[in-house]
Amino acid sequence: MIRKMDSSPIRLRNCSKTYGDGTIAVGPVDIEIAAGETVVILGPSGCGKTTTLRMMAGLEMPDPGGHVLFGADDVTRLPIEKRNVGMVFQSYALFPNLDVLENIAYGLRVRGIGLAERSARAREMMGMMRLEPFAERRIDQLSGGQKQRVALARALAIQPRALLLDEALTALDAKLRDTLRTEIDVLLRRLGITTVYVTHDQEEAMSLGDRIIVMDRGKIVQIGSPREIYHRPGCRFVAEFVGTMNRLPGEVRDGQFVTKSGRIPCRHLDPDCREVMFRPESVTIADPAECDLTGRVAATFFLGDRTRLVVDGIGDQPVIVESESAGEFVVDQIVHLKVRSAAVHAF
Amino acid sequence: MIRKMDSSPIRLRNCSKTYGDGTIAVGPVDIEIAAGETVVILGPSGCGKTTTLRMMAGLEMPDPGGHVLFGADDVTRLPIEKRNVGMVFQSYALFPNLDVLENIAYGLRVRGIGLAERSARAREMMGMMRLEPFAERRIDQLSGGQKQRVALARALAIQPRALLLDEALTALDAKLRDTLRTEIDVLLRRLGITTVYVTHDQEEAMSLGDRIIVMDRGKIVQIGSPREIYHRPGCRFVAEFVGTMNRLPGEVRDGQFVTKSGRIPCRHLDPDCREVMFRPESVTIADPAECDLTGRVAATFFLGDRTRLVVDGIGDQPVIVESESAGEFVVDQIVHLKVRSAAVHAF
Amino acid sequence: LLLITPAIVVFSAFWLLPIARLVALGASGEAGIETYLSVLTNGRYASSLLQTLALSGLVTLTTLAIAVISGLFLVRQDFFGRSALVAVMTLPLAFPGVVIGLMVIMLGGRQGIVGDVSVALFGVKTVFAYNMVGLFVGYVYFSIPRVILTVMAAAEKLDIQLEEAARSLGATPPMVFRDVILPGLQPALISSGAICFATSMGAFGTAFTLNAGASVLPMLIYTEFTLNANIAVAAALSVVLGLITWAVLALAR
Amino acid sequence: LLLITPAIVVFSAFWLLPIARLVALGASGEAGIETYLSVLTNGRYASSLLQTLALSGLVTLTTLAIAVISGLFLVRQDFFGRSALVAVMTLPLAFPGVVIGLMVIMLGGRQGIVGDVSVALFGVKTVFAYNMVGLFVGYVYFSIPRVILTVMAAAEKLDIQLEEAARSLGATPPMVFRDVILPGLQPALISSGAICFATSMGAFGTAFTLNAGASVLPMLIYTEFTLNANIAVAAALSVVLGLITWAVLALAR
Repeated sequence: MIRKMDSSPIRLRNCSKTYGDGTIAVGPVDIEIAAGETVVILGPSGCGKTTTLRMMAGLEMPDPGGHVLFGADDVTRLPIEKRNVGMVFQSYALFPNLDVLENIAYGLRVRGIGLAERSARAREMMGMMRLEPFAERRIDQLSGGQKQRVALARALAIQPRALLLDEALTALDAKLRDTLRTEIDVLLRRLGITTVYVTHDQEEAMSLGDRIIVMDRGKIVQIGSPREIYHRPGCRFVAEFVGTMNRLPGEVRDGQFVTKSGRIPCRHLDPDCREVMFRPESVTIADPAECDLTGRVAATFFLGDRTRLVVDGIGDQPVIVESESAGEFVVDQIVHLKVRSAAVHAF
Repeated sequence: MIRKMDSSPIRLRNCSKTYGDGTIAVGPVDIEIAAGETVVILGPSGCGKTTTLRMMAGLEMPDPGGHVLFGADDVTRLPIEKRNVGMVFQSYALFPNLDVLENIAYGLRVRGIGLAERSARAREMMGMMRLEPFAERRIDQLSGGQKQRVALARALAIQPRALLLDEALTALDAKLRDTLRTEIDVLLRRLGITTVYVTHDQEEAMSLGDRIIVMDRGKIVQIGSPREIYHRPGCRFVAEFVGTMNRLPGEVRDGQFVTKSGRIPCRHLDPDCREVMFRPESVTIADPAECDLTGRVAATFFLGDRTRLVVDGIGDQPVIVESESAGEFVVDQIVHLKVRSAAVHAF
Repeated sequence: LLLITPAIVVFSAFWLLPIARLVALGASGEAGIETYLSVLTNGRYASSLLQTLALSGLVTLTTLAIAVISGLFLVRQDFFGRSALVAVMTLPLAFPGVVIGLMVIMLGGRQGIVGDVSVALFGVKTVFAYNMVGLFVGYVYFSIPRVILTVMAAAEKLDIQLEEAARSLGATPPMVFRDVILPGLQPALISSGAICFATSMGAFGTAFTLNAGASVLPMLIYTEFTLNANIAVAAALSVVLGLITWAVLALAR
Repeated sequence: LLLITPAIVVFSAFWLLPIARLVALGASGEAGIETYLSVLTNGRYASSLLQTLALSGLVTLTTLAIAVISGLFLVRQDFFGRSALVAVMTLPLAFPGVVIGLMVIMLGGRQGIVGDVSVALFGVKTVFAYNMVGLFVGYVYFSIPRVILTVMAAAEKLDIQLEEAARSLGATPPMVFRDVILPGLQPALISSGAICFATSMGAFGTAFTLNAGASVLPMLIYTEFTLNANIAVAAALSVVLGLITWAVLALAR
């Protein structure tokens, strides 16, 4: 019973947002989102990602000169109640005085749709979200995951032109978040609805987005697929914000990056480069003969499927290495590391 | 300025806890923790792990017949204020009417230690936890991570015989939790203090514990090192609770486990076995020729350093596979899987 | 706990004794237990009771309406002088009923401001201080500050995201008010409304200063007790007043 | 917002006018502005003011002490009949000041229970209803339910983990009470204490029923206004009473 939804492309053109006290929440941004695409806006708190989403929703008006377009319609001046968008909030924002069914049917009720039809359509949504057993439950009798599904069902029940999610999974615990993420992702793809998802959690962004828009201090710093963002970060901020990055000071000499504890062969570096970055999984434990760097294990963390080593004595900060869980390491052991040179970044 | 602390071994002997209404929170348990050891009690909410910790602390009295021993002292009848244990709570439980320094010095103040000495000792703790710049801050001006460090400093300032942490990192966000976990782990090992850490987060348990005690419904179901727990789960509950597990129904025939979509060669299985379990990383993408199982990709999640595939059409539930991020997969692609047979579990 | 139980018993006794005595007194007159019945059927008593109920109900509704509108406005709008306005609105908190009564006289009494203005404008002197209108004005003036503070506290705790969610689902501002804001304020409105009603039922200072005679119940009780020495009726009236007020407060919880 | 501003101005005028008039009236007597001074220096007025202040302060402290102890006990202990006890403790909420006055008379008046008991035990009749002790008992009886509800609400919100943390650090139960519980209840104690004080300052019904004469301020105001027709003094006393109460309420915030 899942039908494709009619959904709009979304465009922000030259949208900025300055608050009354002069704070610039979002510098002018241009964003194009195709119909049916899932885009994640990722950034630390205060980077303007939520304000950007709220401009799309109609909860914030962009500064003069900015335009919000849903397909061919300029909706800049339209308040949210006329935009027909589905929103899911971090706090779920379910109506505590209504039960599950009434919550899901609320959007149909305010549209003046009769009780019979709106109940039928709400029950259809509940079927899709596996919520049938909870129809008459009060909101405070639901678990976090159930609330999240009700919020999503309520937003989808009005057949919105776009679905906007604001940190929708942040309040859940890790294991549940993982499960729901899979569930939501599969559902949204089947519905083919334009989705904008705001989060500060880079792991979530990686796994949900067709494309990721990384924001920092009110500006867009990179737009790309999860793979691009992860493997080819466009700037230092992205490199450090997404995933774990090791930093190593040193200097370029004879096509090698020379550090105090060894040298990494790297042909592609700028001769003025004073620092390189690389990810924990770009490092392998090597033989003393072919190693680049040598250090001492300060701590080991068994992560189930991997082991994380914290290695001292290489740079100013410990180097984080992740290896398959097979090997056993002990604290104070000397280890030899080899860095995959194609995966070395410098900014 | 870090000195080893004098710390006690802890023993629970035949400790159970029944509440007034007859609910048994903890069935009789026996636990031995060596001096200086870090033990994690892991389990889902309501499994009795917090009650067990509270019996160690002296906040709950075990049922008659139970004994709590700190080294040679039977402290069963001693209230918490006489036990000299350090406790860290999930909510931090910092005194909002005192500043950071006063919070840390509180335990010394109630012991009647003079202002000069207790300030000196509190400042020493603050140095160790890198909290010097915040001495005069009010508690509500601190970030979550700073609060956590103050709570730890306050608990350690009284030089406790043991440190008890109740979901101490749960309230922090993922990235900060990771950092603090490393920091706390390194510190506790240097101090050599007996530490009991309660959590429902298996990843946290894996990375912090010398040993893990897994509890379920008031009982201890397994005690072992993180590696043992992960690689040799003692029962079905542990296998499913710790890490991700795939389940596959089928039956044993000719030393192979036969499922509807293929067969896994496994010599060690009981002939009556009707279901096997294996972890996502025990599966590799294989050539059609040497594959065990064949399925269709339902969803892919790029996790930065890995890719998670959700594969349909193998068992009743989708099979989760994790592979190195190099490969690219698309939805609906047919994949062939090989399962490492030594990593197949059955209960 | 065993030591505390007798303490509680003694304490409760001290607490309940006067009430028990009051109830007993109500049945001690010549008419015995029928005094209670007479209080409800006798024209003078019954009409005072009804008037008090009607007045208190009207005061409560008016106060709630004004408090919701201005409370929401004060919490939601941030303008210059907002906190000054809040201070002004809650100023009558500082005045007891007697003084509120004086103020009503100054406003609507024989030498009152409203009278002066109405003489100047229409040549007719408007005097309302000494009838039910005066009581109504005084009670509302007395009640608004108390209710408005509760409403403002509740309005500050309203979850803005709920309103945004309702709007995203297509609800217009009046629908948002009906479906989200009013249900959100409901507990505060019920509890402060009940207290406002209870206070109005028992307001004595204002009524006395305005010389309201026997028109409201507390005045009637006082009159019966002190001037007519009709202790049984006074007690019976007290019990009835207490029961009604108690019922309203209990219902509100 | 532009439309609302004039509405606010008109409304504030209506709101402030009676108060302004009251202040002006206080300076309108023969002595002019010195009426205010005389109110503070004249023996009769000043002693009434001091007595009212002392009585209200004592009532507030007593009420807070009783409310903290019984509020904590009621919240922390779960025993059979707990909710019944809460209902009993808050029963006086339903009675207005006049009725509380009647109750005090029944308890400590000429035919009161305490008098009867003391005659039986010691042969001496104890009558306290008509002096300051009666007022004190009445006011405390009147205030406790209001304060206890606030204290219970605050006590329910106390973070038990804070107390456990203090104990884990070695604090004995009295230290926990001093360092954790009292600071946690402090905001509720300050605000409900201020309201209790304000209510006691203005309590009229109880005082009138107990025939307290000019011993407390609201009675004095009433007497000056109605019986002595000394409007300027009544107004000046009202303003002073209002100022003190307002200051206490403002400090509490």
